[in-house]
Amino acid sequence: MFEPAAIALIPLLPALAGALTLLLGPKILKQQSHWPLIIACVGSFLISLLGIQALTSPTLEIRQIVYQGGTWFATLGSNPVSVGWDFRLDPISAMMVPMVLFLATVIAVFSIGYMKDDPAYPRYFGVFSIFVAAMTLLVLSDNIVLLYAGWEGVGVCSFLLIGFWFQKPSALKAARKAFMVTRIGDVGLLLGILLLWSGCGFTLQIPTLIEKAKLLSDEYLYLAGFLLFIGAMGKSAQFPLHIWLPDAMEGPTPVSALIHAATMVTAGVYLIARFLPLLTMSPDLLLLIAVIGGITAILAALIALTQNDLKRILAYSTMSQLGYMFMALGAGRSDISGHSLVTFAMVAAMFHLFTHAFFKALLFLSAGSVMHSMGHVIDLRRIGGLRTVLPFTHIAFLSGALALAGVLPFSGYWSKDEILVAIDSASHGPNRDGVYKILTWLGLITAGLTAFYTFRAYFLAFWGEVKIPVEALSHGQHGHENDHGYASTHHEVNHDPYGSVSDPTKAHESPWIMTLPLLVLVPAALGIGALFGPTHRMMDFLGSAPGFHADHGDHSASKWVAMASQVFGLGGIAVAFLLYVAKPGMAVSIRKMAGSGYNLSLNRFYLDEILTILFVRPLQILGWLIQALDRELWDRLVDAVARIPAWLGDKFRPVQNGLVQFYALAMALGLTIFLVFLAFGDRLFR
Amino acid sequence: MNTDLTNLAPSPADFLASVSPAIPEFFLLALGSLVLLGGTFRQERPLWGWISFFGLVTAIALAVRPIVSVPLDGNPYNGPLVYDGLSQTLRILSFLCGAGLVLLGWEEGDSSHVAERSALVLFAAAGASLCVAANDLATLFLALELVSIPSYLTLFLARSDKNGRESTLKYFLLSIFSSAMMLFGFSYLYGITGSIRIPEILAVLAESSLSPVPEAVPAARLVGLVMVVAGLGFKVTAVPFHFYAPDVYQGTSHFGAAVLSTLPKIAGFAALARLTGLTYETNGGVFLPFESQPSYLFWILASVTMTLGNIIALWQNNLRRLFAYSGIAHAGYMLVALSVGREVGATGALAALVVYLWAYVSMTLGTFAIFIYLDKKSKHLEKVEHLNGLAKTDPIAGAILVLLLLSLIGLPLTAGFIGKLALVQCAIRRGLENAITEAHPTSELRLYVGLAVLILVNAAIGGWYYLRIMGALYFRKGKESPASNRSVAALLTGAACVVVTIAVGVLPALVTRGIGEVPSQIIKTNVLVGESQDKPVDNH
Amino acid sequence: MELFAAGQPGLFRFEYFFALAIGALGIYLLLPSPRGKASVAGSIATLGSLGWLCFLGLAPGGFTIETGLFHLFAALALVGAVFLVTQTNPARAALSFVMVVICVGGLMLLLAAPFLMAANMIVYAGAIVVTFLFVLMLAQQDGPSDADNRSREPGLACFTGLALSASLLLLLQRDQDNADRGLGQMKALNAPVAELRLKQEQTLRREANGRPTAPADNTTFLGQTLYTTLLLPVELAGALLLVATAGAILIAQRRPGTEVTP
Amino acid sequence: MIQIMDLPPGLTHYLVVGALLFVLGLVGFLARRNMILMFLNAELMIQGVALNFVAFARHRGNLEGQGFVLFLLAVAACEAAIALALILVLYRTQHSLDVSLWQNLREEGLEPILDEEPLPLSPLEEKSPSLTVAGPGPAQPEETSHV
Repeated sequence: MFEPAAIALIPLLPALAGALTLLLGPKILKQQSHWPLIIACVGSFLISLLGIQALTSPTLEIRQIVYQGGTWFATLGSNPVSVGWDFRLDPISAMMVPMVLFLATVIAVFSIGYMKDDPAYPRYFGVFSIFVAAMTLLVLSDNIVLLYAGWEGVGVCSFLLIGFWFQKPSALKAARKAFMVTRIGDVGLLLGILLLWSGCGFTLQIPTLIEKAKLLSDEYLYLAGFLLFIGAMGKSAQFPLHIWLPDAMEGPTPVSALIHAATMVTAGVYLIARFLPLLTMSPDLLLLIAVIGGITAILAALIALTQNDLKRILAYSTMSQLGYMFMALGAGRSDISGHSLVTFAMVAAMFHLFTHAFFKALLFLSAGSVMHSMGHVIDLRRIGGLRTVLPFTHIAFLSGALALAGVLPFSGYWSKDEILVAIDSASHGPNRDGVYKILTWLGLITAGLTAFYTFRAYFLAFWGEVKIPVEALSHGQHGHENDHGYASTHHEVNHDPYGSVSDPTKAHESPWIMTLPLLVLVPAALGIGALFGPTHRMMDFLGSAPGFHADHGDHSASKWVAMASQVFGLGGIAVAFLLYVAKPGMAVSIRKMAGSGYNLSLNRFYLDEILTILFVRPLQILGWLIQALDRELWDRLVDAVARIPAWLGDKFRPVQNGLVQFYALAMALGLTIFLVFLAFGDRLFR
Repeated sequence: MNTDLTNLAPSPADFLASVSPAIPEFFLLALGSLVLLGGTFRQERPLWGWISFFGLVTAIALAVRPIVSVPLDGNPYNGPLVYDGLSQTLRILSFLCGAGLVLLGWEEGDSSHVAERSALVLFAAAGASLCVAANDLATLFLALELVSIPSYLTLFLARSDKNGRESTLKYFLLSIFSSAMMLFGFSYLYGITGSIRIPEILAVLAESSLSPVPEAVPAARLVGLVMVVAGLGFKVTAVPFHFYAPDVYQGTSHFGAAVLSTLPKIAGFAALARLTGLTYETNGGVFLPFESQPSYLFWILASVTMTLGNIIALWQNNLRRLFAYSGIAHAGYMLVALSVGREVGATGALAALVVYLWAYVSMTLGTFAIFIYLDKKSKHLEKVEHLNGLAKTDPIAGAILVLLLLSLIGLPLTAGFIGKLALVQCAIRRGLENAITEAHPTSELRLYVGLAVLILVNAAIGGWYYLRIMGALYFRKGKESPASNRSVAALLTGAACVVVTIAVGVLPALVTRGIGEVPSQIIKTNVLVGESQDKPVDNH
Repeated sequence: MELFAAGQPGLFRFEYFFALAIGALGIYLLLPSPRGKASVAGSIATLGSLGWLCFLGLAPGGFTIETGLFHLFAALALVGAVFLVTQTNPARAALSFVMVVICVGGLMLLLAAPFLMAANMIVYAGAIVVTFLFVLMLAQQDGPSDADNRSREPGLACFTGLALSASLLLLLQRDQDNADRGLGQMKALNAPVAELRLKQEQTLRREANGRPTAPADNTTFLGQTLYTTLLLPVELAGALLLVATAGAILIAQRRPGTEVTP
Repeated sequence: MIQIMDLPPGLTHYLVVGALLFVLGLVGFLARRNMILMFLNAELMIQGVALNFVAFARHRGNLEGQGFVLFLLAVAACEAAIALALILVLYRTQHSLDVSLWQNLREEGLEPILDEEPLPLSPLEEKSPSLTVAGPGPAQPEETSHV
């Protein structure tokens, strides 16, 4: 029998591990600081598996296990509010938690190798543990205030980890930017929470809230839901609030893998999915969510086309995929027959979240492995042909890329397919189906672009002639971070950008402690989609969440999009292959592949030219343009808005001129104004 | 109406019952006098420091577990002091704060005035604590002065250079100016209601505001209200009565700033809470001390104060000046509680105020404690840059400071978060409650939901400059200075403040216990208004 | 009680505002300024405004001794206050403060508070002002200094004063009007001496054997209040005096090595 | 005895005098630059308050207001003692009672506020009534605010 109190242990164990590591780390644990984290993660992981087992037991009537662990705080008064340490395990959280813990464990193991010799080793693992605690708290909490606590907690840990190499000014700037931008979202979230709370009879339990929210007026619901969505936008880097995510890549790569790909950024999706039954009551809001998701998906994909920084490509791809998930969530309305798509949309989004977490973590870790071996160089112009140098990493990256591109039997295909089906089904809804139609096509185009830029990165890094940057050799394989490592990463521009050698014998594959996690993730990234998707296991499991119902509705009318996405995806891969593999050694490689007497070389030549002129060049120009707009205009605009308070403050400073009597005058004037306002305000202002 | 003189004054038994819980304060006053006297004979750091510290510890113990308790027959609000939940929690806060300040004053400055410094903290802590419990205007006034006068002296002792003098002068002059304003307000409050006892004043005002004739409400009450708010606004640094704070903090030492930013604010907010009637459920449970104008006044004060404090803080480079503005911004948040108080029910707003006050005091005191500790180490800590690389050179102090900054930003599991959450929640509740009950809901709804948004926006702006400090802790290498004479006491105070911050953040019920509970049944105020007085008395 | 007797109730009578405005202008002119102060014009304006206010305050009910004394003390107090505000020579200003204190004492006497009159005069005129005169003697042996010939923002200060006094008077007038119409609490304020006082007088003015006590009942009552209702504040005032004394000594001590050269 | 209160100097008369004293003190506090005069002006404000209290006490027929005035006196004495000592110390530092000399603490980057307008050259100020033996002091331009 599963004791409900054990749920509370899931966040508690990593929290304790974090406290332990931070306290004892610098003096006692030192380079062994990873142990508490790993033990805690494994422990929590096992508990969560037990929880799932209990959750799926047939004796359970409602698929949820709730644990109420006492009051956190309570206020008094006419409408008392009491916030408790309430945890709930239901299918949605039961899917998220083991995923988070599994990835955290794998990434922690990877970090042992990656962060080796870092002077702040204990701090890294301490904050990492706290992050895991906060993330699981976020997912498991039963009331929205606790959820918010977890939400802010992951934000802080993200801040600390992005700025982990604080000696780099760019890292510090990125950390601050991430914190401030997501905080804008947090303001929205908190307000939304409070509005919901006060509108729904002052309850904080999420299911009760959703239940009671049905009585709210449309405007109220729209406002509250919109504020929640702003919170999700900030955390999940959706269109207007996305500017922090690319910069967040300043942090150590395992951090990017865990936080900025697999877990924290998906918190927004999780939040919206949780509240989806509530949000479906406002179709306008759903449309907004879908549109924002669509815009983000295509924008990020376009920008990713032009990037040369491997990690940034992955970051933009994360943004794009998150946009996908929001698109799916936005499709949770009724279709033409009045059949509600809520469950279908939620499952599609969460399923993609699930598969994406695995393959994106794998991609990031592979990128980390590349960086590790290449002396922290990830500029695609300076590396190349690594498939022989880093064989394991190559396999890992290829698996991740296949999954991300959505090639048929692999994970990404199944979940992306569901999303596209969901959107297309929504486009047969009662109204506004035009928008959803456009979104379906946006999704398809994005799928093609995704495949293209993923494989562009893959081909550039692993194919072609062998290029190894000098840093990889001068620093050797290990110890690149002993006391200086930060400099090598952020002053890349100071080196000759194309400075590289082509002696593959000098570079080595990463140590086993890093490749092992990669290889563990490979089957997960490739097969997990097929395991859950076509078998409807995901639908059965998630659909049984309270507030949802398993939906095996017939969506065969939308099956065409699955084929279409396959076409787009494979097309993207093919173009990337042609452009980045075939072209350089065109004659040799193509002939080798074709093998026949067919005059491929000429033919290929035309194809290449046509593709370049018709698609690739315009797309790349578009990508550059969007990126320029994004970085130069939007970024600056945000900066300018951020500068308004300071500007205002400067205007008020001269009053503080140092003269006592001036201060007294201001006091007396203030007093008089208040008096006049109170005494005659009703006559003056009405 | 009372015609009996003896009825006006509490009976001796009630008087004793009302005053007997104040034994800790009397003890502190006596101890303060002793230390002051003893300081003329010996000036030894450990001696007077320990005596004062243990005096405060004893006071806390006495406050938590009173040794004398005189049973109260009559009205608990009849005596000069009232000991309800609010007094209890805030007096413990004052004493704790005083204990921290004694530890900080321990090694601050030259050794020749250590006894005086400790004694002044004792007096000020007792004053703040009495202020929290004061039930009549005279006691309140004297208790406030008991905070102010030691503050002048502390400022004077804190630094003897030109800037120190200037800050003493500024604080002194503006303080007497503001207290003159406050007294003018007191005189009107007394005059309108005929009593200096706060519950009676409120009861009369409440009753008159229920009058069907709008003219029947004396207009002069507004003079009383505005003047009192102006005078107390000075103590709590509400804009536009805040101007002294940045200059004075900058000119004095870290210790002086720590004293100024804590005890007067506790006293000021407690006095405001009492005078606006947050603590008294008068009129048979109907909570109606004033009409809506005061809450709009506080609305304006709160919004202007928090915004101005935050936006000017963005420009500050001097640490104490920065924290002066930060204190102004936090005062703005706390004023929100006073603005929403009337509608939300006293206890909700009051609890929010108390939690935030605890949070604010522990965060600020802790921050200054770390500054004192570092100052002691490197002898030079004025600018934000001087904190550079602290995380590396002194990880413990750095960690404490980071935690305090997180609380100042208002992140969950810290007291700063709970306080802000409670305030925002109160504001929203007020807006919505009126939206349901009032005929013209929109303006109220907009006003108070707007206020909630403003708090959150301000918290975001505030995050910016706290993050700047956090950046300084990590950014670049600081100059490693030889650790000369570390002040362990200051470091311990900082750590204790972190503990309090987190304890309040995790279990705010610790400090809100008993708030809003009236010591006895509903109070029947012996009000001096009513028909009997409206009738002209024509005996002759 | 008819300070605002004439005119419509509830309306601000502009005479008062004009009188105050002229007074503010007068004080502005009288305040020290580098251009020299317009003493004659300022004095005329201030006195005129004062006279106007007194005239407006005169009741139609006729002139009694008390009215005369009230107007005398009030006018002298205000003149003294104006002197304090505008005198260039600080010593003279301090002396005019003594005049204010004495006149306020007179008003207190009219309000049946003889003990406070004495206390007020002793504390202010006898202690505070005299010690400050000493400081002035020590500090400014050469007479008024440069700073005394300048004022800080006189215009804004006078404007603030005008606005504040106008709104205070306006509010008082509003209450008075309402009271005259029989509305509101201020009626209670203007009520004749309350029953309580009668009772006090009846019970306390005689000894046990029925003989009247000494005429200083005000002091008796005050003492009784101080030792019943206000006992705690009295104790606190004691503590405060101790702190202040110690503090003054602390400040005045010349500490070695702390003097800063300007 | 009681009738007297029905005659003209009613409560409002006293309140007006109190308010005017208060406002005059406030104006003086704002305008005068001599620290001692500022303090005395603050005391003038308190005199207005005291008058209010006594007037209200009279009309309310209870003595709490009068008691309050006693505390006002006590606190005024405390503050006077401190003001005295403080002003002396400050005078020793700057050799002037001008409060505007103390404006060193202000927002960074702001210029100090100096007296630009020169004083008239003929200091025909009469000597103080009884305090000084020396003649009138010459104008001392070097004493203007030069922070």
